[in-house]
Amino acid sequence: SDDSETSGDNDSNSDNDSESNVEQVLKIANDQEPAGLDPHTTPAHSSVRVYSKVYEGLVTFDENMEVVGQLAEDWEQPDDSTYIFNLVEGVTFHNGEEMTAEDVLYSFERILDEATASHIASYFSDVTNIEVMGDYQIKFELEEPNATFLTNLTNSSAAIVSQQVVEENGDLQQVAVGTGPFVFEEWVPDNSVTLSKYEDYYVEDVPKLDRVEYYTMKEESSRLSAIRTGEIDMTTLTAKSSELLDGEEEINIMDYQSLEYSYVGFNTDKEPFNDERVRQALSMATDRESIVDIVWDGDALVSGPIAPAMGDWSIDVEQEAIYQRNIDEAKQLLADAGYPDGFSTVITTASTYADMVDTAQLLQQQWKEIGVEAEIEQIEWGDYIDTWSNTSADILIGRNGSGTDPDRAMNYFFNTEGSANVWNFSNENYDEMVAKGKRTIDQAERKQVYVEAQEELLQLSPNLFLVSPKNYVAVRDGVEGFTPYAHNGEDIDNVYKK
Amino acid sequence: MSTDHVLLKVNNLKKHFPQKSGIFKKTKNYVRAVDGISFEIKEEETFSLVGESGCGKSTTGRSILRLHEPTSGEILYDGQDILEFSKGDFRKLRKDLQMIFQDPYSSLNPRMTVKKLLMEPLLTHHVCTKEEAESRILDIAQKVGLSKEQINRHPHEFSGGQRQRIGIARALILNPKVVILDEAVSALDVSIQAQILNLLIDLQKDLKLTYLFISHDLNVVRHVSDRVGVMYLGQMMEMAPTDELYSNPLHPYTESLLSAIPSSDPFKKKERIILQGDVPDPANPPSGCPFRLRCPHAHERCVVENPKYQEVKDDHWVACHLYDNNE
Amino acid sequence: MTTLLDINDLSIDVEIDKQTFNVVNNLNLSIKKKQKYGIVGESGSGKSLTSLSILSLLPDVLRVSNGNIVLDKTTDLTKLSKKEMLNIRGNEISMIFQEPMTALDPLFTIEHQISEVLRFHGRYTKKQMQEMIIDILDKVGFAQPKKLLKSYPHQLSGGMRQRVMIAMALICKPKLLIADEPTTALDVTIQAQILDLMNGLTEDYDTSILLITHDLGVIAETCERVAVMYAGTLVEETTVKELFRNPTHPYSVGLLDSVRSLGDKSQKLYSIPGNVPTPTELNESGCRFASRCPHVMDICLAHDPPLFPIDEDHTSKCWLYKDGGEKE
Amino acid sequence: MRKFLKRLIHDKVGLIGSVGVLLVVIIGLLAPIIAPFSPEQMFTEHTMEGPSGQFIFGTDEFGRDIFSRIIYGTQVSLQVGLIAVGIGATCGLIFGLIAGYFQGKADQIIMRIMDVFFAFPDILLALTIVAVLGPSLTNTMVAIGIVFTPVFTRIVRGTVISVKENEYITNAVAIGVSPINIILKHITPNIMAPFIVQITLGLSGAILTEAALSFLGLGVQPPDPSWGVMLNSSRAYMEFAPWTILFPAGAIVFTIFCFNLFGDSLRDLLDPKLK
Amino acid sequence: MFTYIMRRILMLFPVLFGVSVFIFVVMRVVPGDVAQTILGTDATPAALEQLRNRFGLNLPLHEQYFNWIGGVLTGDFGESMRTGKEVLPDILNRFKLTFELTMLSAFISWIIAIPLGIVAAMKRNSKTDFGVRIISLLGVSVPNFALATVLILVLALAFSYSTPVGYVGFFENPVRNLEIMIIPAIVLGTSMAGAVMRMTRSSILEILRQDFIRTIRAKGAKERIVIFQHALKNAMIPILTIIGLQIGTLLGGTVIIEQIFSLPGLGQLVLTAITQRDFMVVQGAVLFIAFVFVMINLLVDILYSYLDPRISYK
Ligand SMILES: Nc1ncnc2c1ncn2[C@@H]1O[C@H](COP(=O)(O)OP(=O)(O)OP(=O)(O)O)[C@@H](O)[C@H]1O
Ligand SMILES: Nc1ncnc2c1ncn2[C@@H]1O[C@H](COP(=O)(O)OP(=O)(O)OP(=O)(O)O)[C@@H](O)[C@H]1O
Ligand SMILES: [Mg+2]
Ligand SMILES: [Mg+2]
Repeated sequence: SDDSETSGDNDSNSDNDSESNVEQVLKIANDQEPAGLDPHTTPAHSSVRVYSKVYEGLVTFDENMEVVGQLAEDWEQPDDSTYIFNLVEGVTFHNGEEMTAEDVLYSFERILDEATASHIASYFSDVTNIEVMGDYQIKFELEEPNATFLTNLTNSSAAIVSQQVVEENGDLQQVAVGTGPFVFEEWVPDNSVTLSKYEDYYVEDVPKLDRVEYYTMKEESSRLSAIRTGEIDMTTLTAKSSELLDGEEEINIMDYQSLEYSYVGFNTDKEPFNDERVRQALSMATDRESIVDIVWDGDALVSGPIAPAMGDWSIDVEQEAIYQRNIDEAKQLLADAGYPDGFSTVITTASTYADMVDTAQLLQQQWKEIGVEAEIEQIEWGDYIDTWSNTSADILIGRNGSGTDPDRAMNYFFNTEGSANVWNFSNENYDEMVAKGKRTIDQAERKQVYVEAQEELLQLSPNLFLVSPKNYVAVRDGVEGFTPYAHNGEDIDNVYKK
Repeated sequence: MSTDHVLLKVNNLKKHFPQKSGIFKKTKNYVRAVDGISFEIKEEETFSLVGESGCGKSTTGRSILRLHEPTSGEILYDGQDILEFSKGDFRKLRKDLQMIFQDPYSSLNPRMTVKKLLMEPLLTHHVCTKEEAESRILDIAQKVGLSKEQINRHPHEFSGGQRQRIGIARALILNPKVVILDEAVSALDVSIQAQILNLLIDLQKDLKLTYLFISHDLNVVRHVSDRVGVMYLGQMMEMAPTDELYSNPLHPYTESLLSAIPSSDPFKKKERIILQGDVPDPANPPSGCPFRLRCPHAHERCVVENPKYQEVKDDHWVACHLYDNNE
Repeated sequence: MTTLLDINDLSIDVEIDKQTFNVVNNLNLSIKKKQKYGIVGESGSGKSLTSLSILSLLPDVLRVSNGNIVLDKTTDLTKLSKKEMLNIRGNEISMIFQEPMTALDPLFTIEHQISEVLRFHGRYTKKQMQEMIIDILDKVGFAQPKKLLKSYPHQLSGGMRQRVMIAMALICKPKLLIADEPTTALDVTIQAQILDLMNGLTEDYDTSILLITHDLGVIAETCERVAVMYAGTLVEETTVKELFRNPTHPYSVGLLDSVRSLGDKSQKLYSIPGNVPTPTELNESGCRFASRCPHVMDICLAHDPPLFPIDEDHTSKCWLYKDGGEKE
Repeated sequence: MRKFLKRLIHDKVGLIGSVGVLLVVIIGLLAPIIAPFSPEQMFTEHTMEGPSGQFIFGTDEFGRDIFSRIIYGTQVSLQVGLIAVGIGATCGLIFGLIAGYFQGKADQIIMRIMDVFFAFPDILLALTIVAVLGPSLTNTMVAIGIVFTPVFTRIVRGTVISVKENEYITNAVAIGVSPINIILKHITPNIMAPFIVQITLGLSGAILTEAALSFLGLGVQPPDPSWGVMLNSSRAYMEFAPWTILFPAGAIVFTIFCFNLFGDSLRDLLDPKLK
Repeated sequence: MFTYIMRRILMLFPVLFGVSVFIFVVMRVVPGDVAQTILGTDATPAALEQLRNRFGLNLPLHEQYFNWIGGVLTGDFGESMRTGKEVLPDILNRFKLTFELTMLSAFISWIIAIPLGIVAAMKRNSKTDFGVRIISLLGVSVPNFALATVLILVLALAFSYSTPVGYVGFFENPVRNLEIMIIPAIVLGTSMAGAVMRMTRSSILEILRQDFIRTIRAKGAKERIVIFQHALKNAMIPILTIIGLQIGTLLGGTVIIEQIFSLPGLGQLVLTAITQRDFMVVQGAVLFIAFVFVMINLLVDILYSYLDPRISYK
């Protein structure tokens, strides 16, 4: 079978084996099926991982999470709220057509068009004008200075698409024609997506692979067995499964801290959660370490609203008083708030994710100690999303991506007007802080704003921020050049097989 | 034995079962199970219906009790047409019209004790209080020869003959006037059959019952009945007082029927008329006389014309072209 | 006349819930060539079991516990291997059953079912078989046998099916035809037809008949010799005429009385009191009829009587005839 | 009844089944007495420990005693089974009696509706119902109950039609017993045999369906210790903590096996044709 | 016969109409909003409204229903709200897999179950019979997802084998296709086999008690002929009934197995569509499955009449 061949190759002629001998085909197993391929309307990670290989944006992050150019060679800022991008010349879409400033303009018009119903339209809602200044030059004008603009542009959904392709196909759900290193070949629903090398890619020697095959394998045990037998080369795994593979010689486990964190969200309009003392009490009744140990097998970091993987932006929450488990004080807070005997409530969570269900079960036990009797209600994903957006649950357990700019984590989720503030949370002081953060261009100053905002947020506790897990990728021997980063866990541009 | 009062009169009774087919349940054809028969039964008389399997004897009996709704015709009980009654009203009348069934095994609910089985008719018709019921049950049980201990048992603990006694008790406990016995002894062994027949005859005398006795056993029929009707393919072929019928059968069918009875005497080998062929399907009866396909005397007229059912002698009725001239 | 089949001391036991009961006890009878032999008795007296045991067709729970069944004075049927028995069935001895409605496989054509007998017992070409089948169907009185070949059992009436059964039973010209209540389920006129047919055909084929029935009239019309069975035992054995003229065993007497009294309206019907005991109710020792016998004596309760000869052609299993001959 | 028990005991297979069923029921009833711990109690020092003297079936990822959870799970599973089958059987009985006894229009309407449900694949039907009602112990039971209704209706209707053929029903009509009493006193007791058999088989079906729904995340809600939930949540640990899956799976297989054995031999015993 | 089939097909309509109304109503009652699930947490209300309008979700219910069912009647099952793909081709494509899986499992179950059932019936109450009964009961007692998971693990650890990834259709590459399908089919087949085995055993026993079997024996038939020609053919009718039911149930019941073995079948399609509230796909697929289910019942009925001359449809 396949696997004995590959492993045999590896053992016998390890170093002098040239690349040409090995089929440059990478097989990756994923736990979710892409929901669609339109970068402008499909936020699902399972889709992003595919279309981000096919499409590119104006700018991107480098390894250090610094914004660097991608389709934009460079950019200049005549003033704080104007950006002029100079595009790379000679870039072609996979259909052969050249990519120009007109395409950039079209892409952003499409994003901002209400008819598109793009999920990232709000990222660029403060763009007042876009102007093509030449075939390879384009200008963006903003309402006011916005520190997040460039970061927002790095989002995979801010992809440059071809007007012609959109018009030919109506939408981009089933097709993908971009400027990226890989060409979309085929999507067999619920089974696989195949990409192939774009021979005319404008960066030399990229990509190294001839073909990438993504397989949807929802069952962890199937992925596990497939990576063991060499049916696939790479897959994401849970912490628990990655432990199982530790001993396997031909499999390397790579991990990286994710940008996600788990949280407990409260409907802050509703009793008893409209009293911040209650929320604080619950925070103090929560043993985050044991969540790390039991739910994530020890491989997670206690997190605030900005995940630790965001580096300097995040504060060290471990020392915060409100993160220290203190049953007595929690009880005292409850008593102050008028619940000396605790109360009963319902924790809602999504049945789709085991870690959420597990977290709920732990919290249920932990909160019992301060007299809070919680029932768990698991709902299925479609229902969950609905519950989330309608704030129809009192307590919701979930996971958030803290994004790549602190503005998302702070402003978007908790500003009174924030589009993802489903918690009915409102605090004027806090709103001012995050507004300031968005406007402040100076990095050091901006950081200080967010440190204060985070501390404020922890005190207000509209959510209890729990832990930020690690992500794991299992890779078989022979796959070279793969390094996952928090902001780009699946970069395969430079991957090849040996 | 019988009085002259006509207790039950059946006039031109027809029962056609629709033969439904297909899923739209369109009625394609009718089984003419009973196709226009008339007879009357006098009080305290035993009238028997004989004939081959499928000729419509049971259907006649069941139609009288409205266990099937007849297609047309009249059924007069004591002068009133019972088909005019509403279902609910007729249920009350059922007290007077009872039935004893052929199969002593399947006609008693296996999950009820004898006592419950006997109690049910009393309670249904509210004829007496519970205490009275007890004594009536004991009374009837004793009449049919069941002991006091036995009435707390379930039917499966009894032999066939005993079960038939339970069935009889159940039918008679309401003091009915007319009892329809549909093959009431056919399923029993000869000597048990004799016990039951004796019982039935005794009870008839005691309780002044009127019997409609349905059977294909001509020996038994001869023994119990006052008058006999011979049916063939849903029609009455011949009707006469018992002795007249057995000694002087007029219809060729009756003749062959009687000759086919195995005689229980090896010394008297009688001449037998062996009929050819089988009873036709009542869904597709032959034209003309229903018997013509098997009749040794069939002629052209029989093909085209169904013979009239007429009284050829005193109280001797027959439907056959052979007797057309005997006006 | 030479003997065709000898049943010697046949006993059959049944096992119910791990307990063994005797259902046929020390039965002896012998059928001569070309003879028409009848067995009568009430329901449950063991008639069917006796006939089934001849061809080893007893259901699993039942087995022959004693005695043997000898065909042609040479072959002990109870000792035959399964394979040898297959050769006897349908070939040397064939059998027809009470219920014509259920005795044929509903899924196969009449031709197939009759031709099976030929295929099991000989080598014929298709054409030969078809000819033979048409021939026998013609003999059993079908006007258009060719049309019948492709019909299925459900398209035939009870009488027709029974005739098919007879055709099937006779097609291999067996030495013995066992007919277990062949007409009980049929109407009188059809019964007359079938009995007539059996009588005629077996004569043509030199086949002996073992006719089982509970109807004394049928015996009287068809058979030469008769055995009366009661609760698994043979109680009287003689010629048919002798039985009717001079029944000796109180059970036979009772049986005849109840049949004959049917004719007489003025009198009460005669009936033997009580019921045939079920195998579980049988008392071990003593005469099985004792509980219902009008002449019961002490000895009857204590000891089971043997078959006493009444005269050379007549035996009776009753203590009354301990000394042979006349009733006391 | 005594005879029946005697025969049941004679049938070895049936005996095993009945003893097993009895055992499961007793365990369910006495769960609080038998189980050494509360099913929700977490021994955080003892997560994922193999079977030991203290935790005879080992512990799960939260350090809960698997033995206690299985014992309490018996309660949950039996409850799901009984109530789900109760719903299905009751609806099926009512519909089936009406359809079978009155035939005609009522029959047509009821059976067409049942056809609609029948044409719905079981799991999908349960799935949609749970999706509508939201997953919870009660809703799971309701969903499975609805899924089972057509099967019960069909069985009851079929049996009613064949029981109706019996002369004792005609006998009762001839005596003048009203339709209601005929249904209640004559028909219902006589359709019980296949009905009860279907109930025992339905019980095992319900437990399996619950497990399947749990697999899809829609069954009983944690921390309620249903076997399906336990089985599903521990599939990930099968390799390094096999006890977490082995024992719940064993409990399911054992229970369903016993119910099936029991139902099977009940069917043999209650079917007069097989005597 | 032809008219019978035509009439039966006409009879499909009330049932399918019922199914269509039921699933339509259910999908509207389910909490959860397709627009929200598609756009996720970052969507603006305007975008949501836009999407709802596009799918016609703001129309009155009856209009939505008639638009949909009108399309269905002309063969247009609408488009997936999620992917914009046409629903019917997608269903048909998935159905190929599910149907193949179903038939393969059914086939596996028959070759196990029917011979074993016969043997058990022939040796009633023997050790063999006992063994077969136990095995068949175990077969129905093991949840098939548990069996599947165990099988995957055991194959991977003990035999370094896992089913190949990447589904290919049977006609593209039969060998690879079978390699992919065989393990899931075995899992489903074993769980089906139990019921078929029991049914085979009990109906053969039932048939062997019938009078006509005695007649056949009395003709001198070898046991082989009694069992295989006569008993088995007669027993086929109840066996066929249960097989028909099983195939029908499997068509919608392979969800779990499809998910575990990553097979792009109909079950996965529906499951995903349910969780994503992709109404059009759920409605279309459920209606389609119901249609196939009813057709299979029809097929079974027609097969009856081939097997049994007493059953004739006119
Ligand atoms: N409920 C019914 N539906 C349709 N046809 C029926 C029904 N009951 C009886 N028949 C048909 O009516 C005809 C007469 O039947 P019936 O039972 O009255 O005959 P019978 O003389 O009592 O026969 P048997 O001696 O066999 O009892 C038969 O052809 C029978 O098939
Ligand atoms: N399969 C069986 N299992 C147990 N007992 C049986 C079985 N078959 C017959 N018997 C018993 O054996 C006895 C004789 O039965 P058999 O069938 O020979 O009677 P029969 O004389 O043919 O009666 P019938 O006239 O009713 O056919 C009966 O008491 C019956 O209960
Ligand atoms: Mg009748
Ligand atoms: Mg018999």
